[in-house]
Amino acid sequence: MKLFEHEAKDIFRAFGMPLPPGGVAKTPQEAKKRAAEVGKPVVVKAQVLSGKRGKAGGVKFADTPEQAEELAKEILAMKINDLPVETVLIEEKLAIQQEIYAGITIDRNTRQYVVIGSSAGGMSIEELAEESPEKIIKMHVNPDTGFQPYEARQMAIDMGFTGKAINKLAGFFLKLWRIVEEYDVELTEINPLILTKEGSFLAADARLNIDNNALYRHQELIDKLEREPIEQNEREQLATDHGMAYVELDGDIACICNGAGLTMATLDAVSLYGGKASTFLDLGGGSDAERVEMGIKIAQMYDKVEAILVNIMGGITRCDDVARGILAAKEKYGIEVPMVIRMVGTNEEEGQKILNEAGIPFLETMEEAAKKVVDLVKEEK
Amino acid sequence: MKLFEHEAKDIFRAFGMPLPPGGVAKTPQEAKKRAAEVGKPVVVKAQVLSGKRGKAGGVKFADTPEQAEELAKEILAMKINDLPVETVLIEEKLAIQQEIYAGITIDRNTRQYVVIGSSAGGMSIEELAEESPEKIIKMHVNPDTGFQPYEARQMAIDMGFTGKAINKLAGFFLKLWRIVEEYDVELTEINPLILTKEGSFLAADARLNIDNNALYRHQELIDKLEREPIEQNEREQLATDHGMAYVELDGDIACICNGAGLTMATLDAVSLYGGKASTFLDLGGGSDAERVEMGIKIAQMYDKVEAILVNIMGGITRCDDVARGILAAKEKYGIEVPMVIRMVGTNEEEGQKILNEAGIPFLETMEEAAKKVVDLVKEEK
Amino acid sequence: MPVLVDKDTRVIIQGITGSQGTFHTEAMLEYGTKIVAGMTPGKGGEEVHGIPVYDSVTQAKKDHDITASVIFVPAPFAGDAAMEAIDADLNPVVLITEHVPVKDEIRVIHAAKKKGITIIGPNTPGIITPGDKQKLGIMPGHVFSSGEVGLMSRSGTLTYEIAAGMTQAGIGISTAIGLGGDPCVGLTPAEGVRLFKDDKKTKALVLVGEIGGDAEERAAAYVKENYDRPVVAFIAGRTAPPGKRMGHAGAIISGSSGTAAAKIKAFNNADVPVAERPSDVAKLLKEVM
Amino acid sequence: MPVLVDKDTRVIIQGITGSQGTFHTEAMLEYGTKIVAGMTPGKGGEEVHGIPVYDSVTQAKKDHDITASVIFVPAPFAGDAAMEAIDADLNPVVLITEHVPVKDEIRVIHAAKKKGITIIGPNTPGIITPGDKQKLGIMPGHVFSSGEVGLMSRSGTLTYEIAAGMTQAGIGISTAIGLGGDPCVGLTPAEGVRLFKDDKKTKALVLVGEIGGDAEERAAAYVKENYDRPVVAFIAGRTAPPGKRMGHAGAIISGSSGTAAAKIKAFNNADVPVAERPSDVAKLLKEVM
Repeated sequence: MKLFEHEAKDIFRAFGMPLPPGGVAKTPQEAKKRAAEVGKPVVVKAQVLSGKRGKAGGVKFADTPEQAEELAKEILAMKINDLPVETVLIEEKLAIQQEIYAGITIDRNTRQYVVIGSSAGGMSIEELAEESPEKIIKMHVNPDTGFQPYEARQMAIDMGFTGKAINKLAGFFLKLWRIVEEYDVELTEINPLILTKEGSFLAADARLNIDNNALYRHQELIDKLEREPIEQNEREQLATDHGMAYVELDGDIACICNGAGLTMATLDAVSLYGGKASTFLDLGGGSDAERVEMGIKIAQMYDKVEAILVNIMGGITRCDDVARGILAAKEKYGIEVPMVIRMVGTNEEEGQKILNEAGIPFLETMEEAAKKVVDLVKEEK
Repeated sequence: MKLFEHEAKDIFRAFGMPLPPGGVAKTPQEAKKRAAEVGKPVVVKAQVLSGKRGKAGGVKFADTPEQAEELAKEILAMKINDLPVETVLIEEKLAIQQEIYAGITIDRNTRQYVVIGSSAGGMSIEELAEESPEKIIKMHVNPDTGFQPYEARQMAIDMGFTGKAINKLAGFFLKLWRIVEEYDVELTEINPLILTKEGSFLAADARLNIDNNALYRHQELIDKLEREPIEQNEREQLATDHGMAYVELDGDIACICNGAGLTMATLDAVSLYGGKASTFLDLGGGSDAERVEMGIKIAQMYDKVEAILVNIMGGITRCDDVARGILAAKEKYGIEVPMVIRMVGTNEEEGQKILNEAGIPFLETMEEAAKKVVDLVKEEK
Repeated sequence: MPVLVDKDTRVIIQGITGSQGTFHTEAMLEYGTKIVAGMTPGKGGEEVHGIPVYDSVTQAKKDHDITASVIFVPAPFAGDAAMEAIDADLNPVVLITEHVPVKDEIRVIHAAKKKGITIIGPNTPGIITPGDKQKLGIMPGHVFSSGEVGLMSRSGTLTYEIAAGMTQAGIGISTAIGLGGDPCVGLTPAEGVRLFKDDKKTKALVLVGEIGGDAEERAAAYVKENYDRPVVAFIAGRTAPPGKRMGHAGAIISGSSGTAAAKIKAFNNADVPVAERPSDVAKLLKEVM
Repeated sequence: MPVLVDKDTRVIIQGITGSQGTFHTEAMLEYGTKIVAGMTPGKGGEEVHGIPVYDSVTQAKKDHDITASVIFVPAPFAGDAAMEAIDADLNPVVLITEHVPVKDEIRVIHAAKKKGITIIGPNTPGIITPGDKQKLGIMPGHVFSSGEVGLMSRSGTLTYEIAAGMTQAGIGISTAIGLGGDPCVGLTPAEGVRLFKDDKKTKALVLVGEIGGDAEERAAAYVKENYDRPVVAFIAGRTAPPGKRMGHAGAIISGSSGTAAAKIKAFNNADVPVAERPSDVAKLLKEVM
C-alpha cells in the first residue's frame, strides 16, 4: 500500500520528524488559505502515487497566496501518469543548502532491512546509483538488535557530515526506522531531505509503502486514512475480491492461467508467436470452477481483450473444475471473443471429457495454445 | 515504581486482557455505586502498595451494594503496613474453578527476563517455590527474539492445560510480555489469574513495578497516573532530590557514608559493636560539601536519631570537601546529637586539618568509629 | 544423497487440522511422505488421516523423532509456527503459506540462518525428492520422475510444467525445490546451487527464475565461479512491464532493475543456456548433459 | 598475566567531553592508563587532555589500535554507547554509568555474550590492574598496590576500604574488578572467578558481596567445584531489613532470598572464610595464603 506524500508526512510528524510548515488543499481556495497561513513563498505539490511528478509539472512554486491558488487550480486539473490529482500539498519553499537522500528498504539478497543515505539527494536512488555510487551509504539492519542510534550516527558520518549535523541527521534515520518497524514498511524515502541555509534539516518529500501482507496489523491507520488501501479499477477490485492476481497490459490477448510464473511464461509465449497480452490473470492455487468462471468474466470486462487464452497446469487445480468453470462462464456471461484452452494435469481426462461434450476444443501444450490464440487474433483483424 | 492494582489493571485493559468487571472508589458511597453497577456479589479490595493485604483484612466480599458500602468504609479507614488506604477497587466476585499464577520478572543470574507460570496460584511465588516447586514453569526470554507466541503456548501446555485453554492462557502471557516491553517493567504478576467455573480466564489481581531507571521513558504514563511515581516522606524526598540514597531503619544511629556497600558495611559494624542503625544514608559518588551538609541535616530530621556516624572513604569524594560540609552543617543547623567522624582517602590531610582547626575529633578506622558511636549512645542512655 | 529431503526425513505438519493442512497431508501420505506427527495448538489428541496431532512441536518431539516441518498455518501465525520449528531444530522448514508479512519473513530467515537451518518459502509449493518418494509440499507428485537433475524455481505451476516436460523427455529429477514467490525467501537460488553442489548424484541443474530482484544474477555468478556441472535456465516475465507486480510479490521490475533481459544476460555470461519456452528446457538439458 | 586489563590494553573513553569523562580521563592518564582516543558524537576533532576526540568508535579505530572502552555516557545513551563498543569488538567494555535501565542492560549484556566480550558494570567503579598501571574506571589508584590477590566487589568505596586494608597489610592486588551495584551486571562473581582461575599469577581471591540476588551463592558453588586457590569473602548488609533497596539497585532482600546469612552460609559451605569486618579481610588472607 502506497501512502500519499501528505499521509506519509502525517506519520513522520507523529514521530517528531521536522517538516516544512504547510498543509493540504483539495480546492484552489483552500490552497490560497494554506499559502497564506505559511506566510512565505510556497511550493504546491500534486499528491499522486507516482514518481516523476516534478517532470510531469506537478510541483510548482508560488510567491503569493494568489499565485498558489492559481497553480493549485492548474495542478488539480492535471492527470499524472493517468492518475487524477485530487489533492495538493502546500509547503514553505525552503532555502536549500544541500539535498540529502535518506531511505529504508528491503535487501532481497541478504533478507534484511537496509538503511540508505546519500549527501547527493534530489535525484532518484536508481539515478544516484548510476551517477555517484560512491556517494551511497548503506547499512544493513541486524534483525536481532534493530537499527541502533550509533549506526544512524555512523551513517551521517559516512555521508560526510560533522558536528551537530551528525546527531540531527541520525535522528531522521532513527525515526524512519521506528516508522518501518511500527508500520511494516517495505520502502520509505525522504528525497530530498533538505539542509536549509539556516542549518536546519527538514523532510521535504516523503514516500512510504506498507507491506500489503501486513495491512491487517494496521487497521487503525487505514481507518484514519479514510480511503481504500489500494486503489483499483472495477476489474482489479473484482479479481482481488476473488483472490486472483490481475494486471492489465497494452495488448489484446487475455491470459488466464493458474500460478504467477506460468502466467508470465504464457504471456512470454504469446509474445514469442507475435502476439501481445492484454491481461495477466493468475487464478491462484486450487482454483475452483467459480474462480475460473469469474476470471473469464473479468477478462471480458476489459475492452482491449480480443481473445482469451486459458492455460491450466493442473496440480491442486483440477481440470474438471476448470472445465466446469469454463462452461458456467459460457452459460452465464457468454464468451464474446475467441478462446483457446490448454489444460493438462490433475483430472485431465475428466476435464477434457466435459469440454468435449460441450463441443469446446482444447490443446495439449502451452506453445500450441499460444500460437493458436495469436493466429486467431491475426485472423480477426 | 510500583503501580496500584487498579493502575496496573488500567494498563492490562488497554492491552486487551480480560478482567473482572468493576471500578475504583474513594468513598463508601462510590463503592456502593460501583457495586450496584456490577450488579452481582463483589469483592472490595484495599489499594495499597504492599503485599499481604488479604491477611491484613484489606480484601472483603459483599453480597449487596449496601454491604459493599459498609466494607469500603471499614477498609478506607485502615492502614496496611503503615500505609493508609485511600482507594478501594470493587470487582465482581468470581466463581473460581482454579487459581493460576502468571508473571514476568528478571533473572539476575542469566540476565534475562523470565516468564513464570503455575497452575497453583493464589499464594506468593516464594511460598509456591517452597511448597510445590515442581508446579512452577519458567521460560527465559531470548533478548533477540522476545517472548514468542509458541513459547507462551508451551508455558500453558507445561502448566498442564489442554484444548482452548492453551491459547487463552498464552494470550495472558503474551500480553504481559508486551506490557513488560512497552513499560520497562521489572516485575509483573497476575496472582491469581482466575479460571472461572464458566471456563473464562480473568486477571483477578495485578502487580506491576516499573524500572525506576527507565521512568524518563514513560512520562506520559506518569502524567496519566496523577501522582508522584514514588511515594516518599519529606526526608526521603529531600535525599532523592540531592541524589542520595536514604533508608530509615529501627535503630538510633544515623550512618552517613559514601557508597552503598560501605554504608551497609558501616551499619553492620555498628551492629557488631551492639548498636543499631536508624539511618542508611549513602552520599553517593563525588560527594561535595553541600551534599554532606544536606546529609547531616536530613539525618537529624528523623526523630529516632540519637547519634551520627560519618564514615568516608575518599576516592572521588575529597576529605576536605567532606570536612567543609560538616562545618557548614554545624554552623547552619547545629548538630544536636553526638557525632563520630571517620575520614580517610583523597585529601585526607587537608580534611583533617579543617576538622582539627574547628575542634572536631575524628578517627582513622571504621571499626574504631563504629565502636565509639555505639559507646556514645550507650552513655547517653 | 539428494538435497535437504531424503528417505530419512520425518515430517511434522504444522497446522494439520486446517483445511489446507488436512488436504495436503492426505496427498503427501499418498505420495509416500513420512509424516509422523501433526500439530495445531488446542487440538492435541486428535488424529488427521491417522497422524497424531499435538499442541506444540515440543510435545510432538517427545513422542516422535521428527526432522522436518511443513507449515500450513495462516499468514498471521505462520512466522510464529516457523520460529517454533526452528527452535525445535527441524530442518528443512517448508513454509507453504502465502502472504506472510515480510517483517516476519526476515525474522524467521535470520533465526534459521543462525542455526544453519534451511527455510523453504514462504509462498512455495515445497520440496520433493522423487527417488525417495518424499514430498514436503503441495506439488502434484506424479509430474516429477526420479533422476539426476536438480530443479529450482520461484514459481509453482511453471515448475510442474517444466518438470512434466522433463518427465516426458525421459529426464528425471533428484530434488525439486520451490523457492517461493516472495521477495524475501529462505533459500535463494545461489544458496540452492551451493546445496546441489554438495550432492554428487545431481548431474545437472535447472534454474527457473522470473523478473524482480537480482537473485538469478547472483545465482549465475555463483554458478560461473563454483559450479562445474551443466545448468539450464528459464526466465518468466520477458514481456512484463515495469512497476507491476506480476502475481508474485517478488515479481516486479523496479526502475531498470529486475528485468528478464538482465537475468538472461547474466546466465549467458555464465555459459548457462536460457530456454525461450518451458518445453525447451528438456531439449537444452539433453544438449548439455 | 592479569585479568582482562594488562599493559597492552589501549583505551577509548566514550563520552570523553562530558564533565565526568573529562575529569576521570585526566585521573586515568595520571595513573598511567593507556588512553589512545576519546569519542563524543558531534565533537570529533576536539582534544581532551591531549587525547583526540572522534565522532564514533568506528572513526577512532581507523586512527588507533583500540582494545577496550570506558563509558561515561549519561544513562539514556549508555546502552547505545556500549552496543557501539561491542560492535567494534572492544573488550572489556567498562560501563561506569549509573541508573541504566535494566532493559538496556539485558540487551547489552546479551550482545556482548554472543561475541565473547566482557561488560564490566554498569554502575561500577571499573577495573584496575595495579602492576601494569592501568585503571579503566574511577577508583583512586593509590589504594591499590600491585600483587597476587584478585579482588571482586559489587561496590565502590567498600572495595577501596578493603583494598586499602590489604595494602596496609602488605598484600598486593593482581586485578580488582568492580562488578557493579545493579541487579543485572555484565560480569557475575562466578564468571569473574572463572576469569581469575585462568590467571596463574593470581594466588588468591577476595570476593566482596552484598545482599540481594544469589550471585554470591553461585560464586561460592563455582569456587567449591572449580577453584582451588584460597578465597576470602566479605558480605555487606548483614543487618539490612527485607524489602528496602540499600543504595544499590541490586541490594535488596526479597522475601527470604538475597540475605547475607544465606550468602555467608554458601561461602562457609565452600570453605571460604567470611570476614566480619572489612579490616578482617587482610587478616584472613594472611591466614589462608
